[in-house]
Amino acid sequence: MSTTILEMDNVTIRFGGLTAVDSVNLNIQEGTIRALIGPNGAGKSTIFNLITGIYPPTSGEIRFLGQKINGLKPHLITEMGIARTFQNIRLFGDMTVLENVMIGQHCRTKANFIGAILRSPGVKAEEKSIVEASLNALEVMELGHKKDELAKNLPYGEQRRLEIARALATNPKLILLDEPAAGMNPQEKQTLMSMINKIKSMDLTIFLVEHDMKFVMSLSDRIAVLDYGKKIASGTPAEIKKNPAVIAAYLGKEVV
Amino acid sequence: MLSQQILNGITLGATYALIALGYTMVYGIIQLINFAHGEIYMIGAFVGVLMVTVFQQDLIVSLFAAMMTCMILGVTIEKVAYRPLRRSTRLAPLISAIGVSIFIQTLMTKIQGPQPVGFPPVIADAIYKVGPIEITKVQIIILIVASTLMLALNFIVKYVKIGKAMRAASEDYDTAALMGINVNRVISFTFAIGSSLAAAGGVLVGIYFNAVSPFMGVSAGLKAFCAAVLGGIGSIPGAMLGGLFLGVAETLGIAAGFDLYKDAIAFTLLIIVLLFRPTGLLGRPIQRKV
Amino acid sequence: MDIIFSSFLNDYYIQVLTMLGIYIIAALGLNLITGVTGQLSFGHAAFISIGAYTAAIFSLRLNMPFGVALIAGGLMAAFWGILLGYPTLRLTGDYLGIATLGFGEIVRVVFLNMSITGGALGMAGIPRTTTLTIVVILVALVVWAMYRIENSRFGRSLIAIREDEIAAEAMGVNITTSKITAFAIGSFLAGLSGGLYAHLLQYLNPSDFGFSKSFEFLTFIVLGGLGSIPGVILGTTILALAPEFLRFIADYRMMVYGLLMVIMMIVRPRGLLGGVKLSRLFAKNKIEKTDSTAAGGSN
Amino acid sequence: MLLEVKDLHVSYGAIRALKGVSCGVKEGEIVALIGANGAGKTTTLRTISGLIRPISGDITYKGKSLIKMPPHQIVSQGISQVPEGRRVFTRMTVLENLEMGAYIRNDKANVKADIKKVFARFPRLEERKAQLAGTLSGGEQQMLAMGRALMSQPTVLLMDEPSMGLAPMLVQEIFSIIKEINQAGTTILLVEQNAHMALSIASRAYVLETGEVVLAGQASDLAKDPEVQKAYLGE
Amino acid sequence: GGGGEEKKENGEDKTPAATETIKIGFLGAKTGGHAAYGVETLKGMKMAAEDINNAGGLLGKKIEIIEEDHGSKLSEGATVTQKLITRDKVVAIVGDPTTGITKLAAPIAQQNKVVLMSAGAVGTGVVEIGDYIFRDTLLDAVAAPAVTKYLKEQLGWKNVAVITSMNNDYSVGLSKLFKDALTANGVEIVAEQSIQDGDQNFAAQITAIKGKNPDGIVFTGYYTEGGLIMKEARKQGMEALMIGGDGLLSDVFMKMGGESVEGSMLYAGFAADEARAGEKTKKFIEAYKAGNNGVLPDMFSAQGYDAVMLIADAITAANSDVPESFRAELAKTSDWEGVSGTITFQENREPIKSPVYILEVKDGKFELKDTADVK
Ligand SMILES: Nc1ncnc2c1ncn2[C@@H]1O[C@H](COP(=O)(O)OP(=O)(O)OP(=O)(O)O)[C@@H](O)[C@H]1O
Ligand SMILES: Nc1ncnc2c1ncn2[C@@H]1O[C@H](COP(=O)(O)OP(=O)(O)OP(=O)(O)O)[C@@H](O)[C@H]1O
Ligand SMILES: [Mg+2]
Ligand SMILES: [Mg+2]
Repeated sequence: MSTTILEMDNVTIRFGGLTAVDSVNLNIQEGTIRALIGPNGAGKSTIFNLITGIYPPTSGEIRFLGQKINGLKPHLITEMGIARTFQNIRLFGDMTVLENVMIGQHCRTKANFIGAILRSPGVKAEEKSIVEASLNALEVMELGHKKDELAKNLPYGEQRRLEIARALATNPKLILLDEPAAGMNPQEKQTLMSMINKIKSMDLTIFLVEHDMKFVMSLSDRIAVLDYGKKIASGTPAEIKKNPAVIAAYLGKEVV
Repeated sequence: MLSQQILNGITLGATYALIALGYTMVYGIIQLINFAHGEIYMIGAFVGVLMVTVFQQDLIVSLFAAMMTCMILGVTIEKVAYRPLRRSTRLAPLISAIGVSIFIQTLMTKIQGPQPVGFPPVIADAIYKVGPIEITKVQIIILIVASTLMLALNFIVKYVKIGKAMRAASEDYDTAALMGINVNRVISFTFAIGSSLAAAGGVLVGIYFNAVSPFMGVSAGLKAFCAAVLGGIGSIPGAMLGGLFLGVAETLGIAAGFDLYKDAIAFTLLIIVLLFRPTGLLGRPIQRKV
Repeated sequence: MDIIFSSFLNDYYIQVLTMLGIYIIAALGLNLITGVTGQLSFGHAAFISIGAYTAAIFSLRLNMPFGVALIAGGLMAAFWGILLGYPTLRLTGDYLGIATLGFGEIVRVVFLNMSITGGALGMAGIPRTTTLTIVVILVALVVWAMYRIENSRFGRSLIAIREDEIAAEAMGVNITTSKITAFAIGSFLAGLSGGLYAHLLQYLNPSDFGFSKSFEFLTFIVLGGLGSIPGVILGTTILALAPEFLRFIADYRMMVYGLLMVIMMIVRPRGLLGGVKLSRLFAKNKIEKTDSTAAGGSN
Repeated sequence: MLLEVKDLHVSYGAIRALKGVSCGVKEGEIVALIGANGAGKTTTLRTISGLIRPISGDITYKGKSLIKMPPHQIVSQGISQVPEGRRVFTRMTVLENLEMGAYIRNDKANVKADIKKVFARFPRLEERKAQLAGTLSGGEQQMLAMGRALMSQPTVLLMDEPSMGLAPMLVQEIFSIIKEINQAGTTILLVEQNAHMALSIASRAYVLETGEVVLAGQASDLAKDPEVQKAYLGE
Repeated sequence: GGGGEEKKENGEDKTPAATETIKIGFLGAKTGGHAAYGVETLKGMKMAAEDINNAGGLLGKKIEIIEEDHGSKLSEGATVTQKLITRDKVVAIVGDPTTGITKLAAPIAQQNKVVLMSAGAVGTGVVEIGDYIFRDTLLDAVAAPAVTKYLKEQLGWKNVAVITSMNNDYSVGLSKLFKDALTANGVEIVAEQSIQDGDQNFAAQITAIKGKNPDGIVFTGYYTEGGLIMKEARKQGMEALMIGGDGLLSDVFMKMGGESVEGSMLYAGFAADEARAGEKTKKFIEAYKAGNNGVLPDMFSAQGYDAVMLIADAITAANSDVPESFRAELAKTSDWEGVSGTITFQENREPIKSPVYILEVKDGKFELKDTADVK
């Protein structure tokens, strides 16, 4: 029995009169790939925003490795070991690919501006370790050869992969991927899938939102389904595929 | 005395509001703090003086002429100094605007000398007593002209199609164009309206304070801009509210004995308001959706 | 070293160059706040004035040595930078700009009404201890420090904040601390520059530190190229010297200066050296050629 | 050809995005434009709409050149676009976004009726009609972008990846809507990553690679082409 | 490194005698907020130079005015001073019309041993800077007490309102002098208000003063604001008169105030009063009017004129245009007749100008109301 890495306990958020996430309970086991699917506007991205501290929940509790994290600032949550990518790509456009990833190492290092100016041997060593860790993350996502390009000049698919590399550089235990395959062609999706499997094998837990069912079904260990903010189903890919409520609300006649 | 001071404040505030509207409209559409706006207001005031003294015209004609001149001026400035920078960084047109402002101000100093010029009396002095308040004819006219212009503007922006086009263009030029909006025309229109309101403000202020000077745009522009932000920059009712609020607060501040800190009053208020409402009194809160 | 300078420069040039160096220090401070971290500041002159008055009081009223006075000026400016920064740095974009503009005006009015600074009469009799040598050394030091910051963990976090605040925070950057630190360093440099200014001019007056001076510095860095150290130096040099070089056109001087700003901006919308990084120049890499219309990221 | 692109060359600074693209749409057709990331599909559509000026080449609509026309005039000729990345007006409400779509129209009553139709197609939008578009979910924004384009009653509709980010059921829905509006008389030029679906509803298709058309033909033929299958259908 | 304090020898020839003309520098603003004063000062200076040159020049050389604009900026004020001295090699500088920039320029002139004659600075701490520093203005420290006495004894004012322009060092200084004098003479200050140069709206201040009903308003700022303040006062139905310093002395005062400034008083060391002017002054007024569309000169142009003339006379007396020599002659100036009055430099180089003229606005013109002698 593996440990529970993330628990959502009756989490609700309202925007004005709209309940975007409605009393959701969710547990994710360490070392697995968990997918979250559901119709557009179901509240998937909002759940990511809740977990990473962008929104505080209206009620409920979110625990990471047994520790309550709701109410904490995003950077503290990242420091505890949760990293994410964004549905709308949010890279640091005018920084190079390598620099983007180096930001991921920020919370694992500590040199301040005085260190920056004086550059003691300790700081130099730390800087070297940042570069090394970042290059490693880039290698995982097969972007090493692009390290000196400006992020904004990368093609779309590579930008998505860079987002993942950047998240990996924070040395997370749990990584949240919001539609990582959107806008990619079948070939690129294939590569991405193998990369995600590689990440899983690095002892990371993955929480995934994606609309490409082929992608989701072949990657995930378990899937949760959201509709109008409520969790309507949860189970293995095989169970979800057959669940009539899910078919009605989400899958439609396309049976994958 | 208090009600008298409030009236003084409202009159002052109404002129701030007229200038603030131009700031807010231009900001609303191209996110530019149009630093040349204060100079347009100054030019408007001078055109008013010119019309009254040299061409011997009455208030209405002078006001109209000033508004027209500044309309053309504003549109030209946009075309020459801002349009080429429309797709560059946010600060580029700001610097260009500062350049335009320095240019116009020194040009005016050169043409007409650094001395202020008196505004000839176009409205006979008359004082009316309403209860404890004394209101002058000039004040009445300022309040009437300013509120008429503001109502008209509000109507245009709210109910006429171009108002909506302005909002769309302010978000995304390309997509606005894909809706069939002539973005250049909409922006020119915005400058035209904003500049003519500033000109009206210039003439009214000239009459109210009896003087115009090449440097009058600097502090008035700053205050008006402050008013626009106070009200929530981009919001038209906000600019009006901000102008009035600032005018009254400043006047009452002086009356309450904080005259030494008069200029600081406006800004202290502004900072306090921003701390509690980070997008101004009537500004829409920024939505954080990722 | 002053002897060396004065062997080939007359006093006028020394005066102009010393002033230029003082401006560069302040401009580099603003560049860290606005160019690198992306936080609009329209109140830089206020921090310069705080530094100038503090340093002047230290040397004139407290008889402290020049070095102590300079550092005191810098620290006092940094202190106010932090005090202002805490509440206001959560404001975004132009709203932050306006808050700093307001702060600048408030500071000016306060100096105008303070007795220790001589109020509107100004403060005279400050010893002239600023020399070109001192300024040159300080400029070199500041450039060196800025260059090191640019290529550090701290510097990267600032650029990340500029590029995308939400993403930076999600990647573990404590944006409040980083912004405040940048603000404090920027203000410190403004204060330092103010102290030098006071001990060059020997006379201070609050009206000298109005908002137009703040915008002057903003112009220096935008025209030079936001975020680029060589750009900031070049922009400051051109614009600070322009009024002197343009003296030959006498009465049309400021008019031409205004036009120059418009034209330079239109010709080089990203600034003269926009996108040029000192580290890349040193690394002898080719200059990045990116289209000015390209947006950051691709959201 | 109703809309024809001839030997179009476009570049972004030093980057050459289109190197002589020629394609066209006949009246009443659905034509698909497929290709890998960065092939130049979006660039082609944006150039047709007048948002980008080509270096050379011509675009004609009903025999008339569009090259020198500003974008807003091209729209009033009857050519609308669902832009890539949704591009809704984030600070306007859902309803206002739809009204913006009808900006060039002057028939108020019919506009109202058309808004009703859009709501009928996308009930989600009706539920959210007073919400600021910027706070909609990704998929909701995509629906809005689609509805907005329909509001201008275009003769030719250019669509740039309309299915991106949509839930599976909605993807099917979107394609059937595209077919429907085509049958109602609108000519369609469709750019899609989902080549599978695109080829299934299109009559003809072009395959773009690094700024050039490398394949063209009947959609059903291309769907069977092994090269296409391997690269774009993931089979 | 205190190198900045040493006088530098650049290997360049600094003796002015080598030049063909005698150069006098103008330090002032032609643009920016102080432009009005600078431009007038410069006009006066140029007229003086023309008069001297038409009369055959000085020591056989012509006088040349080197004009530089500092745009009302302190930092440029310093560079301009430095430039005039180092590059243009002027023997004397006239300016700045404001006390602030004069205080900034004076140490530079002193260090470089160039005569600096301010044609407008009236604040304290100017001539103390060094023995090359002069000014030809009527000092407020002298005039204010004399005038206070006058308003108490002749006008019978018992309580007054004092208005100060807070960003104007001249006004702040003068207000202090007035307040001291008023208190010393037992006149009550019932209201104190402040404004700023460049303000145009004084409604709040006047409303506040009106409530206190003073016998008169003492305003220590400049003419533009003065005129507008009175306009506002009359608009609000106040009847009190204004009295102020020479900062009010300009046609602009009437242009701004119109009817409202009728009866307002001011003191001055110069009055463009053609009727009573001496021969020299009359000629100056005529010449000025001829060149300026009939507008009357103000104190800045008159003092600018006198400054150049004072320097010229000192050069003639010393028979040398080397500042070291004619500086001493300048310091000896006694009962010198200028267009702006009679000037004597005291031991400490502070000028005594006599008499203090009290002018009054009558029918839109300044008219001499009275004089007060100064010892
Ligand atoms: N800041 C906000 N203000 C108001 N409503 C919001 C806000 N954020 C999200 N919503 C609403 O909450 C709902 C959930 O949005 P969310 O982005 O989580 O959907 P999603 O499941 O990620 O959808 P998609 O698959 O389309 O991305 C949507 O209906 C959206 O309109
Ligand atoms: N604004 C821009 N500046 C510079 N280069 C650009 C710009 N927009 C597109 N490009 C480049 O032009 C080429 C064509 O891009 P385009 O967006 O047309 O491709 P696409 O086929 O639509 O790709 P996708 O499937 O990713 O949407 C690409 O190499 C891209 O990097
Ligand atoms: Mg989502
Ligand atoms: Mg595309």
